[in-house]
Amino acid sequence: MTATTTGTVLGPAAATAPALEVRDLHITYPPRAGRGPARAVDGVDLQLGRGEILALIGESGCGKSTLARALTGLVEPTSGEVLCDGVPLRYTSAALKAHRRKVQFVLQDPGGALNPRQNVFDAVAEGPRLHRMKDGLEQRVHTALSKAGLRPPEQFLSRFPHEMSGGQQQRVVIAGALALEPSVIVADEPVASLDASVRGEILKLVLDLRRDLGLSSLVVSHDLGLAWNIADRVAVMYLGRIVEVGTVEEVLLAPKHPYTKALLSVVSAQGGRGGRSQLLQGEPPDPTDVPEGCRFHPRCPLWAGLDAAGRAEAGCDRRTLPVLPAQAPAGGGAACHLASVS
Amino acid sequence: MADTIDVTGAVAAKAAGAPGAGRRRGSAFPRYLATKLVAAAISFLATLVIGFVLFSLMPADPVQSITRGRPTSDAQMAQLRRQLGLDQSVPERFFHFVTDTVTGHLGTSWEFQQPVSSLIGDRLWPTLLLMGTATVISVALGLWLGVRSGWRQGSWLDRIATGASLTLWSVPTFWLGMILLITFSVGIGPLPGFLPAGGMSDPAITGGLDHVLDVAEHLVLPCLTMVLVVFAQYVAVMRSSIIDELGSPYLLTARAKGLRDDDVRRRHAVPNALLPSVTMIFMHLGTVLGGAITVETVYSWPGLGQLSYQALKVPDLPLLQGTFIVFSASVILMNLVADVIYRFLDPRVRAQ
Amino acid sequence: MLEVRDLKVTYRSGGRTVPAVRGVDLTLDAGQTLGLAGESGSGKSTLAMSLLRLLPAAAEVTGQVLYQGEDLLTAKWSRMRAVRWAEASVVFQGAMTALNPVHTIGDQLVEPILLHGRRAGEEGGRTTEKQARARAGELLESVGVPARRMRSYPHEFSGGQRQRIMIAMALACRPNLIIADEPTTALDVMVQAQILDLLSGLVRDEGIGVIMISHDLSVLGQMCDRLAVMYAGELVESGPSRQLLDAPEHPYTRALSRAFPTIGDPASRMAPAGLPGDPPDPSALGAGCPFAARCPDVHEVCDSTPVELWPAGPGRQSACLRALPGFPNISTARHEIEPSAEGARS
Amino acid sequence: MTHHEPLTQADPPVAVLPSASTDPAAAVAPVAVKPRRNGFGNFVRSFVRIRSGVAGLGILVVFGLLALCAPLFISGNDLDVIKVDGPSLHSPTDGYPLGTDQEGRSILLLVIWGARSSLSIGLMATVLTVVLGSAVGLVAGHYGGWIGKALMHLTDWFIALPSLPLAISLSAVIGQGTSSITIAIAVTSWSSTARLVRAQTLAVEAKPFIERARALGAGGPQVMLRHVLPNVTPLILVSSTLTVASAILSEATLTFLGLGDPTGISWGAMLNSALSGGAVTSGAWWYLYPPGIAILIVVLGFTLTGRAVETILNPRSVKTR
Amino acid sequence: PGASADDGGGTLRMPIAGIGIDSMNPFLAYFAGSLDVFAGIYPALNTVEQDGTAKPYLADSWTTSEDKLTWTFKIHKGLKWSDGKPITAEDAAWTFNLIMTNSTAATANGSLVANFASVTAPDDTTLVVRTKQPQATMLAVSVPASGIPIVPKHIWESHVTDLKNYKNDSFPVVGYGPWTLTDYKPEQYAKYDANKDFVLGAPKYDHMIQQAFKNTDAAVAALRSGQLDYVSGLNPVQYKALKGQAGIKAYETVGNRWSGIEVNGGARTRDGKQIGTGHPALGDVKVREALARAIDRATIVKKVRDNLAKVGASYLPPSLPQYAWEPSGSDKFDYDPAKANSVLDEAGYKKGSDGIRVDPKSKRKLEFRLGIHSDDDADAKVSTYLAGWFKEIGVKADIQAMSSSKLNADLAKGDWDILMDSWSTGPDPTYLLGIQTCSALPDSKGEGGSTDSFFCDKNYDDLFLRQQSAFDEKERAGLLQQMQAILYKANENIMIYNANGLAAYRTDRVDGILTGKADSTGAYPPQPSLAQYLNAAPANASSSSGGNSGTVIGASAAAVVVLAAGGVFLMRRRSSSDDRE
Ligand SMILES: Nc1ncnc2c1ncn2[C@@H]1O[C@H](COP(=O)(O)OP(=O)(O)OP(=O)(O)O)[C@@H](O)[C@H]1O
Ligand SMILES: Nc1ncnc2c1ncn2[C@@H]1O[C@H](COP(=O)(O)OP(=O)(O)OP(=O)(O)O)[C@@H](O)[C@H]1O
Ligand SMILES: [Mg+2]
Ligand SMILES: [Mg+2]
Repeated sequence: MTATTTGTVLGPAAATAPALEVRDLHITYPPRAGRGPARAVDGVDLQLGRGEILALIGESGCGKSTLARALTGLVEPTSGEVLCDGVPLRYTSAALKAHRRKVQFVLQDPGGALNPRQNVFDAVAEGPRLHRMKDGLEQRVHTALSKAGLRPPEQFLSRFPHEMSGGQQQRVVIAGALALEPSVIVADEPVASLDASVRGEILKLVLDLRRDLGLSSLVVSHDLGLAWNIADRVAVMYLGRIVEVGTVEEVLLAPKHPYTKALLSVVSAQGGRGGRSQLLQGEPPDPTDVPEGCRFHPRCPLWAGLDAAGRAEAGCDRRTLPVLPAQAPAGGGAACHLASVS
Repeated sequence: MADTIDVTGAVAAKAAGAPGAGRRRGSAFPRYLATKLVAAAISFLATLVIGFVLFSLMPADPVQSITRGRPTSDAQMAQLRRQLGLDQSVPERFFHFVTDTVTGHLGTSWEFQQPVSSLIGDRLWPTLLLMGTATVISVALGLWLGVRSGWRQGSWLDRIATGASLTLWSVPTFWLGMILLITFSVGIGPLPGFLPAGGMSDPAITGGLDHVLDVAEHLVLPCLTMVLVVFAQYVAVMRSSIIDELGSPYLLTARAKGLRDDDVRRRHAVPNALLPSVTMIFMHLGTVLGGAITVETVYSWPGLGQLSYQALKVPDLPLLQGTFIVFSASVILMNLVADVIYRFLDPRVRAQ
Repeated sequence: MLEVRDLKVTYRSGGRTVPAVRGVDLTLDAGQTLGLAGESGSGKSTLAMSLLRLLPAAAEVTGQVLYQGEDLLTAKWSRMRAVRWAEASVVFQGAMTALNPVHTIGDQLVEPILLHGRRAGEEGGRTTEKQARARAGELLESVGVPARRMRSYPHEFSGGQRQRIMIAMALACRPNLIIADEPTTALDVMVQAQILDLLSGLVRDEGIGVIMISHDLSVLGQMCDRLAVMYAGELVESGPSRQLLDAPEHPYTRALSRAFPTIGDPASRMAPAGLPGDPPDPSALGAGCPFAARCPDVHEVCDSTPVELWPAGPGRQSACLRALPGFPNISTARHEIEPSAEGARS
Repeated sequence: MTHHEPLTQADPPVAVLPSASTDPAAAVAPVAVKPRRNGFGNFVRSFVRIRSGVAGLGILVVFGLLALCAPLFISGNDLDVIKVDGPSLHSPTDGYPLGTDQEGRSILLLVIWGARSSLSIGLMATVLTVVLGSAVGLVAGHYGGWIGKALMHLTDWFIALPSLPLAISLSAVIGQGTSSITIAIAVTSWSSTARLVRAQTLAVEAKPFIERARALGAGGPQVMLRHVLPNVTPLILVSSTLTVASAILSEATLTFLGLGDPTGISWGAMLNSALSGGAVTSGAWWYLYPPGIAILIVVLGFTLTGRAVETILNPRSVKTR
Repeated sequence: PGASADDGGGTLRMPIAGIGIDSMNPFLAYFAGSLDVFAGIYPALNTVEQDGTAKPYLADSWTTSEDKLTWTFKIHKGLKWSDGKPITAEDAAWTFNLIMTNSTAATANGSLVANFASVTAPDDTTLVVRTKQPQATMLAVSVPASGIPIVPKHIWESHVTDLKNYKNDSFPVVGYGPWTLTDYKPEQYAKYDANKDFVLGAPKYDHMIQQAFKNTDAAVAALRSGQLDYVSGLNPVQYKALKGQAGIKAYETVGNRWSGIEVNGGARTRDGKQIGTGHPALGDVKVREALARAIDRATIVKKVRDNLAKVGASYLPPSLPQYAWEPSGSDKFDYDPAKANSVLDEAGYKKGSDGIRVDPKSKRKLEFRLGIHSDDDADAKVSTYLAGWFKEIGVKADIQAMSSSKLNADLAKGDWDILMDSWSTGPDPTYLLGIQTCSALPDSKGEGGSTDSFFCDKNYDDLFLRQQSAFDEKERAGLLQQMQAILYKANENIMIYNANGLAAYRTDRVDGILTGKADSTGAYPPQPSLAQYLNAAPANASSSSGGNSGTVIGASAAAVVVLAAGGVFLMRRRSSSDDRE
């Protein structure tokens, strides 16, 4: 059982409030042809501290992108709230606009994220223009481009997306976000579509931005190695919930949740250096059909290893788990009935 | 997720209008059919509204049209007006119009003084014969050429087929008809014409096989005209469908399996390319129907197209309205058929 | 079993030529697994597809592909078709699209079995439809898909299942060689691991030779005996996988292997490893080492001297001058390259 | 269902490059020396390579110039029935290279003059069609909800309506003449443009750059104007080229059926009077061929041009009509 | 396909007349095609000769009572319907009575019996018609084609209740005439067998086939290729083209139609209320005179009709020579633009800066709508000439093409200035003259009426009444001529030309077609059928047979098969030799 120290801070002063926070967030997509509603995010508490880099890890379809979109106000939660500097986000267009100045979003596919008919200057200047920051627009664009590592900026201003490599495109996207001088960057799989050799450079940029500008970042990924490379803390997501959260060292070196463990075993086996990978059985989960009790139990190796009596006692298939609190206790928190058992 | 995007996209497009209820399995086909039927019925109703607005509310006084050139007394005119329901209010007239149409009463032709439905009934068969033959031939020819030329883009066959179909598409149907008529029926220079100049049969020839042959002979020119103009569309549709399929990885798989090129095309590319083509083919039937008007006019083919042309000349509004409704209804029907066929052809939609 | 000699592939499109593979030599013994790594556009797929002459007509292929001594590039098409699938089959990158959406997977499995029936039937008689179906069922079961699902269509399966069906299909005619082009790229880590597990089990049991392509060195490392790394259409390094991963000779291989950090390795904590610069454009390559532009240890001669694969230890080769024993030891590179600033180069 | 690849994928993945430079700097940073791709220049270069497209454009230029300059070399007297004095329905002779019609007017001049009305009706109808179709398509694509749904159903329904009977009925009801033909053509053809634009709008709206724009703070209108419209416009242009082709054909057909301006001079009207005047019987081929061939050539010109432009913008799919 | 000349007398093949057959029901149909059919298969009381005199048909003779109100017809004895039942006076009486009492039956020919008080058949051979007023036109009431066809009572009795929907399509149709209708397919053909016992002489063919051709060009092509023996209704170009061709005789017949313009001289109701939107200046007879003088009719005859027409003047067409009238001397409104201009100048219509005259009273420009029938290409052509000439006299004509229904609706409401129009007439001109009487104006509510140009003139109406009971042909002709003079002077109906009928036949197939000349000796146009049916005979020349459908089809099929086989072979070869991908 997880410890239940709640880290809820009541009426925090803006300065001490986390840069970004979600409370009991639920997002359900309306049903689509032949399917029920998809509970993409199904109860998440999460905080992103100032200057912190948080990695959100999970397999495809677990709701990472949805959560990231909710943080930038692109998706309206079904219930729960998103707080920025301790202030709940309202979904009026003015409030959203203001929110998006502070919290910027970087998408997975930089090629697609740039309008093929806009050159670099227009792409980067788009944000400031939308927010009517007309003064010194060129200077602002130049600065943003330099900060994103496109130096000298003049060289790139008139290029179109297809005239640049994937890494450069991603830098343009990041520059576009930086041009608004945000305090938080939410990056959805920023390197997934980039070549392996370019990946490191972009990750370095994230670190540099924190060092130079104090930016907080939430980086979404399916890659545990990325977390190890740059993150302070990791949150592991499974089927709409955070199942384990903690510092990188806590989670990646001493995982508590069987899901995290399985993931780690697979990754280290692939590196060709670790032991046997512990394969999970079954198909990736389906948010339109969330299992009773612990949502991981149908694939859980611990549960599979239990005999009938053990199962009855553990009750993973009946007992609903509480939402994992945003502020995990020291040593990290895991949402598992059996975490202590293992 | 990514793998299902195109599939669900296609499904969503096809099943648009079918609100996805929470149900997951069960009576999929009847429900699909029902939604399609409802949609078709709504389309038909909309067509009726258009038909009514167009024809029943126009300013010209039908009574004047009917009686022009015929000695008519004022009493007769008043009675006509009553018969035509012109003394009723607009909603009343619309209600009667809808109920009449649905029960197969399309009014009385001003020109022919006969029920429109029986006029249309008389001319349905010749049109069906012409359109059916022309469609079958042009679909077969068009698809065959389309597959061949799409499969080998840039080959001589492709260039000829594309060039010919583009050129023929650019030809006004009626003009092509006139040219063919001159060439094969009137004769040019020393070459005598040898095909009939018009009509559907030679009334002097009666009985069984002779009659069939005679009708076939009369069918040659109108049918040829239709085919020449229409097959281009099928070539284009099929060609681009095939080209769309060309890059598909499953074709590479088929090749890697050691299949001959012909088999890759026949067994793998064509069935996939047919899917979009089927819908297009049925959608093009509307255009083909339109072509019937000019072709039948040029060749005096006693069908619906010619009937609309006659109605247009007067204009005989009830008759024009009747042919319009019949044309539209048949297109709506064809689209319904297309939806159903599509469903049987495409397993992705079928499973829906 | 398979020997590739000086293979060159050039794409021609609209007056432009793209040299996608620029002279590659490879050998593969029966039952051996070879991993082919390299980033996007380096010519991996082109190389693989050229082995079975599956490239589009726009590709011009020269060199030799000797399969059991027979040059496939000059073989008759009928012979080529006989080799395909029966001798060498392919598992494609996207199983979602590599299966024909309008045929049941049963039909698709049965198709090559019937086609190459004479071989599969062993006794020399043609395989009957029934036998083929039975074999297809077995194959499906062996990859963990219930045989009763033969009548299902591809879209009714999940991505992982489809990839497994693709693998079953590749095994259908008991080939000697399987070419697997990024068989797991689009899949989740967990599913990816399942597939790799399955694949390595099957080929090991049947003694099938495998060429496996990936951009992820660590995935290949788990699966393959030998690795070969491609850069801009050329092999830059090859050797036994463990050695290659642990002690890469070529700076590109080094960068590639560091791009996938080992969790728990303090060296990579808060220090993502990158390689400045952009992947090369194959249609605009100069005379020298194609990697020179991004190389952290570049030497003057690298810009002008074509670099060949040099032996670099037992069973290893590397296309770096520095791998040469007699290479002059120059301490400073020509350019001082500012980290993380690819734009600064020009 | 027409499947249109989104235009953004149409851009070639690798930019057209000059041959490898010997300049070492070029080898070091190939990307940096790429000339700034001049979108239009590039377009022209690709267009020139498509021979059929060039031929098509050539045809259009020739006919366009002829139509525009016609008043310079054709005076009213040449076409005024009470002024001309040529022989009636005469085969080509000196002075009348294509012969004369029944009133003794030169067929050549009539065909040239006819280009004016055929082209202008075709273009007018296209403008109407494109404006109407694009507006409906954009709105239907951008706004989901019932507005979008309703517009979509309306569009699909219109597509299904047989166009010639509808056009005939329309012009029979609103009366003969040029403007009613124009309206009839627009009313019957806007729907395919709308469907195309709608599909394209949906495709563009699904692109990540739309989401990025929204994340940067853009609202609906800004997204529409800055991102959707520019990306849909090329397609609208292509489709309008093809629309002109079919509009000219429709014009000819409707006029031939007697729905046009019976006293006007257009190709369809010429064919109408050729047929009703008995040109077919009397073997007056010079009255029958020129207008028909003119229609053919101009329609072909528009089609070829449209297809060429489409091939460049979207090499994967050559559009079907 | 050629005429099946094997079975004796052969087959006469012609197109269905006019634009076709609207109905086979003689009470409803009024298309020329239908009337033509009825002329062949239903009898009439009498026929009319080419010179306009009445001749016997069913009735051998007729007498009139003193008071001119009672007509007694003696019906020929011993005639039998095609089903063998005798034809009696009762059949005729029943037919007339049905039309008089049943509004549906009156659809086509109601007006012909409007003046009838009663029709009785005291015995099988006597028919007595009593009229309300003396009726000089009695011998035009039941004539072939333009009059009332008499139907067999025993067949039609049972269809009275459903007359509107009765298609009369059980073949052979019971009737009497030179032909018996044996088959009919709408829009395709009508087939007949000859009645060898026909009272006026048996047809010389055994069979007749009328085929539907929607455009004359197709019919002409069929004539040329030998599928047809006879075609009428040609246009000048077709006529010219056939004229020089060997084996074909093209000929003109005298015109029975006027083409011209109607001018709205002031639309009003019967009680004199002004209606509509007509231009006030057109109420001025001077303006109308100027218009009449501005039209160069001879040029139109030459250019539009290729001289195959008569320059128009009188209201009645030249096919009625007995009523002919021509303007003479100073009364003649000849083409004279100068005179027209001076007439307008004198009347105070000054030219504005744009060259268009202005009406001094209403201050409106002389800018007139010129309505034309959109389906009539002659209208379109003539109107462009008119517009040109009107411009010369400072009058602007705005050509508006309209469908007939719109045109007619506008006409009835008086919403027009100038309209192009065209009327034809049968042997009796009463109806044509009647639409110019005051009683044809709409009623006080602006409804009803059959007026053609809102013409209304007291003297004209008097003359119209008098001619109706003028039993003396000479006297009646004089009255009709006076009426035409009144119409001519008013210039509300300006005649432009009377087109000649144009027809052609194959001399190698047919003989004895009445061709005549384009004057009063020509065949009487509205009634060609009966005369032609009876006169036409197979030509002696061996009837050449146009291609044989069997061989043509066989040959084409063979060609297709060979081509397909060749194609398949080529494909096969190609695919086996070049199977790379
Ligand atoms: N617009 C939508 N409508 C309906 N369902 C959606 C929508 N977007 C996402 N989903 C569903 O919600 C679930 C979570 O999606 P999300 O994109 O957040 O996953 P993810 O973790 O980012 O996956 P990936 O790694 O594939 O990007 C998925 O099952 C998906 O099918
Ligand atoms: N059909 C083609 N026509 C022209 N160029 C092509 C074609 N196919 C591939 N290329 C080019 O050849 C080069 C090698 O492509 P290839 O697909 O072999 O790379 P890859 O290593 O498999 O990349 P990825 O990891 O993205 O699959 C690339 O630059 C690509 O742009
Ligand atoms: Mg995602
Ligand atoms: Mg590849």
